[in-house]
Amino acid sequence: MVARFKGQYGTGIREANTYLGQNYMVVDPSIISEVLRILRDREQFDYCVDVTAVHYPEREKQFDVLWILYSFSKNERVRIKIMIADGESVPSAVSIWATANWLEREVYDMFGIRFDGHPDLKRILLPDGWKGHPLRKDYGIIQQDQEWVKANLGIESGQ
Amino acid sequence: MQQAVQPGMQPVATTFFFYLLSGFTLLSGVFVITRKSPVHSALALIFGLLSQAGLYLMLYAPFVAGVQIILYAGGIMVLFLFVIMLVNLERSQREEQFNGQWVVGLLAAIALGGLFMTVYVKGKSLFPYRIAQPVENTNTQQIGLMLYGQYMFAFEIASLLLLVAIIGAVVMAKKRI
Amino acid sequence: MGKGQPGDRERPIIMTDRTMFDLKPADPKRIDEKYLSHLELGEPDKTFLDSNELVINMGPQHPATHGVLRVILKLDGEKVLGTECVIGYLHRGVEKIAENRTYTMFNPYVDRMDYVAAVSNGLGYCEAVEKLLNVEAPPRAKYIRVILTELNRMASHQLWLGTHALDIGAMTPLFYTFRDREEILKIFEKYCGARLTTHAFRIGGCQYETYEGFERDVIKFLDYVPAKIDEYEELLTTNRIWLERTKNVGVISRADAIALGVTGPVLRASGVKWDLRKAQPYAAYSDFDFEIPIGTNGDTYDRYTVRMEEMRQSLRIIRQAVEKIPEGPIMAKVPKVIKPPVGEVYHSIEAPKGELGYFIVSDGSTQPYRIRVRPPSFVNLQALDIMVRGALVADVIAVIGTLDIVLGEVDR
Amino acid sequence: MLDYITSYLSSNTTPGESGNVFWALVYIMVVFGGISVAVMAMNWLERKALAHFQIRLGPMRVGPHGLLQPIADAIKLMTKEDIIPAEADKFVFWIAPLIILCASFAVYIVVPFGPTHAITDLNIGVLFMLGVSSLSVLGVVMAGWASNSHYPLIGALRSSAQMVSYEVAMGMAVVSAILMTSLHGLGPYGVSAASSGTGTLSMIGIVQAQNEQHVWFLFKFFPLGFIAFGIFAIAMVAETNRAPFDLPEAESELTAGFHTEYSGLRWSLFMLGEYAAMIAVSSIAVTLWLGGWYRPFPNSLTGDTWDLVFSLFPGLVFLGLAAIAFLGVRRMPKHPYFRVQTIGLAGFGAVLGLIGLILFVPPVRDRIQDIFWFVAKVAGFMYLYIWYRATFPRYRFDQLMKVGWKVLLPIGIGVLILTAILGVVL
Repeated sequence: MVARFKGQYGTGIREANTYLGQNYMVVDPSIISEVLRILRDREQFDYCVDVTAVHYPEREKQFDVLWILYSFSKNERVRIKIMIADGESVPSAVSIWATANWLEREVYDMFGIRFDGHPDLKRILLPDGWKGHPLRKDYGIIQQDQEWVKANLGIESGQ
Repeated sequence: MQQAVQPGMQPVATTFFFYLLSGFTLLSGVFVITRKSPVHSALALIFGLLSQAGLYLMLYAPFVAGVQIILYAGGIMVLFLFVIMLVNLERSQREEQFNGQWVVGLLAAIALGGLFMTVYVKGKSLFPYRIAQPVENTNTQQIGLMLYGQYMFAFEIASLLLLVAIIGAVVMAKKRI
Repeated sequence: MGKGQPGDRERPIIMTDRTMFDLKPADPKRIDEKYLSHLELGEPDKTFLDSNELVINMGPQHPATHGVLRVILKLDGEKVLGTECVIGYLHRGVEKIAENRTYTMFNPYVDRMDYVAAVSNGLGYCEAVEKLLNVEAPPRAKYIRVILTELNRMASHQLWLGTHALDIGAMTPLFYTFRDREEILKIFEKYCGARLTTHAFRIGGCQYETYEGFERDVIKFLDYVPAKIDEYEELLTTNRIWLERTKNVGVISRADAIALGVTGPVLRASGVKWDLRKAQPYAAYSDFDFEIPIGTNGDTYDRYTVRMEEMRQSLRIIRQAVEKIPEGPIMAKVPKVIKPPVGEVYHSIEAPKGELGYFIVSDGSTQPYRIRVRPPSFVNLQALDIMVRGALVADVIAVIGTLDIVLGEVDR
Repeated sequence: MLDYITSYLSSNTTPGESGNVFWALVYIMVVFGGISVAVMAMNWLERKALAHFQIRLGPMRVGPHGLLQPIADAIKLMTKEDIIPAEADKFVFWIAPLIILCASFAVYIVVPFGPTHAITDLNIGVLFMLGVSSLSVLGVVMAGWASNSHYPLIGALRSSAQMVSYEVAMGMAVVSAILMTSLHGLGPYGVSAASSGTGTLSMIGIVQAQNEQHVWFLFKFFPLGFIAFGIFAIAMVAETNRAPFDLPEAESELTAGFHTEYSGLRWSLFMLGEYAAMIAVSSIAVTLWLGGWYRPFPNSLTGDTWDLVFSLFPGLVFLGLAAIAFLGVRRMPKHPYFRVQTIGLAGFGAVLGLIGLILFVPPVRDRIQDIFWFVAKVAGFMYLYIWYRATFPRYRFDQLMKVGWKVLLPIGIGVLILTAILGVVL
């Protein structure tokens, strides 16, 4: 399957190998939406298990955005990864899998990565007025948005 | 089977009950007009109807009293209350309760008063002399006989009319059923 | 409809127009409208007397939402036009905490997510880390894990049945199911000291050897329960009103189910024959034979029958596991301080609610660099909007019940 | 004055019928007092029976086996603060529970506990009963409206719509029962058949008609009587907002229906009204279909031996209850804490035993027969209510209306027509 993709996109596919028996593919952000669409249609990865992100502050392309896909017919799992810098936006996969709607909203909520084309991109777990994205490495674990807590709950801090 | 009306049946129409019930009816009539909130006047109307049912009982007409309770108090008044509650009546509450034409009101009151006075003064002579003789069998059977006997035709027409009314109501409130 | 103030205040017709606890004098209509603005909801069709379209707030403290879930319903009279779930009231930032705890310290946190099926969470996490360490749990540990996880699935389904029937109005099943669930919790308590958040497994195997009466208790339970399940079925399966309330309510088609990523009994009720225990067997599931029950038209009744059949299948698995449990060590050789090599792994198991996945990225230190938990309830809840469109308010309650969501897992 | 009182004792008609105001008042006191005690007992029975259905014990703490629980509830409700919502309509808020209470108690005027044991024998008995039971809808609507908040209002509108639609179905069933009173299958025109008696609306008349025709209306024209009874049973449950039809109080959607804003004594009036309505409606069912105060098989198992056997029943029932109480005493744990409870239970058992013995005394035994059988049948219905509540889930509102209009009503009309045809043809 990897060979077919390499043939089609050449340099677009950065790296594809398996680690501990789980194959994953690193793709260039520009062609990510077609790759996902092909994966769903031609390769029958019809079930998008998860959309998530990992933050590497020291790298210049800070964020890894991952799609974990699974195909019922081939009983196979694959991970597609792209690397984007802070502030870049990612094409949304909602049109491909409806399940991506809330998953992408959570990634935006936690990392601040914008997904353009998403019908209703706003915070899902944290209250709307909350500032900052907790799962970024620079967001301290005890730091907490004092100002929102003071304004809404009228207390000094959550601790 | 017990007879319809035992001879020993004491007259129910003791004067005390008569004045009590007619007093209630008049009182509730007044309340219906004067109350500010529509629900209160609806309640007064219900109370008035119930006391009227009591009056019917005294005239040996239990069937009419029963029907009065079921139809008027139980059925129609419930619909009144439904309408009053569902339709938002705030604006009407704030309007001036008694509008300008008190002159016409006064004239009507005087005319009605005159009528009452003549009846009161002349007394019996105005009406042909008939006393309410006890009926031979129970009131319900009599009504049943007449309803399905002599007035069969009118009864059918009325039911037809009701049917049309129901269908009209359904069409009016129909969404895309 | 309410009584007008003497002043000229226009009274909006919504449930929470005068919330006493509204800290900010924000206009309640604006908040709810903002949530629903994006949904392209059909305008309520105007009848002769124009119907009043209502926005109801099935608030966080509602008897029928399992935990703190707020559903904003846009109603046309009684029919639901559209819904918007507002979640996050129980968000404790588990993934952020994971980045500041070592692997073994994070283990108890995992039980607190889906507190109803805590044992399965623990199993998923331990197996994911074992995969990272490239370590295999010994066979006896695997068998103990299978027994406890299937018991936990049984308990979770029993709790689901009790509360689901209560929402629809039948009070008696609740007491039957909780009486039987008590037996399972007793076994957990004897084994690992805790009833709900059990923390039964360790990375590399199990902490405790089974107490000497373990097999006897489990077998006594296995003989005792099948008759009880028939009792539940007797009460509900052929109950006219139960059928009326659940037949083709909250229907989700096979294609929608797959597109929405719904998993577990909800997916199987729509006819997809897929169970991780069969598709990608883990922890000794390959040694047992059991069927996967599936439904046909994906309505509440099918989900009910699927889960009831799953309870029976779990009993079959436990019986086989108890008979064939091997002797031997219960803990693999795992270093005191766990420092997995650099790399990332995704491992998922079949939790009672659906596919529960752990994506762990390690940077070689003792603390995980990133742990992402893929919660089945969070994704299943997303399907609520599709299932409830056009239904009535009473059905929203039934559908929330049948999705079997636990808010601890949805909000993490 | 004295002879005015004693004169009634000789005449064998109901006090109301004989115009004897004094005895009518006495009867009213007895019946209403009896009903309130029955409501308290029903409250206890409901909680205990429901609990035992659900394999739990129910109230055990207040008095032996929770026997004093209803009293404790009553005191609690009386002492509770009686809140009236701020913008509620004071007058309507105050009068709503009263209307419901009066409506449900007014039905007892016509309920015949015995040939002469009814407050009065209106010759439009059944009609009066239907009329008064439709009055309680007013109370419900007013309660919902007066508490001036959305959930009670919607609850009130729903429950009144439910009550109105099931009243129609109930009316159909009742009419078919009344038809049976006159149609012996003999006279060509039932109504005017001069032969053995004319159709009657009076409750006592209906029961006597059943006795004369040697058949309970439940079994008359075999399937029809049963179906009519079935429709009435379902409609009566819906009429009192109970069991599968208790949608207005469905906790899962609307908080507690029309009596959400009520509290304290006012709320207990609603409960009293609901239980009284339940007892009233089931006593009507007993009168119309199960042969009022006659003992089972009055005609087939005749002869004095059978009379004797059946007359012993009341005594036996009370002795049985006393035995259960003493069994409870024996099984009470020996711990001193339970001493008071054991003594209480033993006392209660003794009282029951005493009543049982008194009931064996011949003069008392004959007089008590009628009332006992009537009350026993009504108690059977009460148990049915509780059984419904334990097993059935709740209907959704549109299904509820569908059953009311599309199922019960057509069958009701069908039964009515068939009864008429059978009556004339047979």
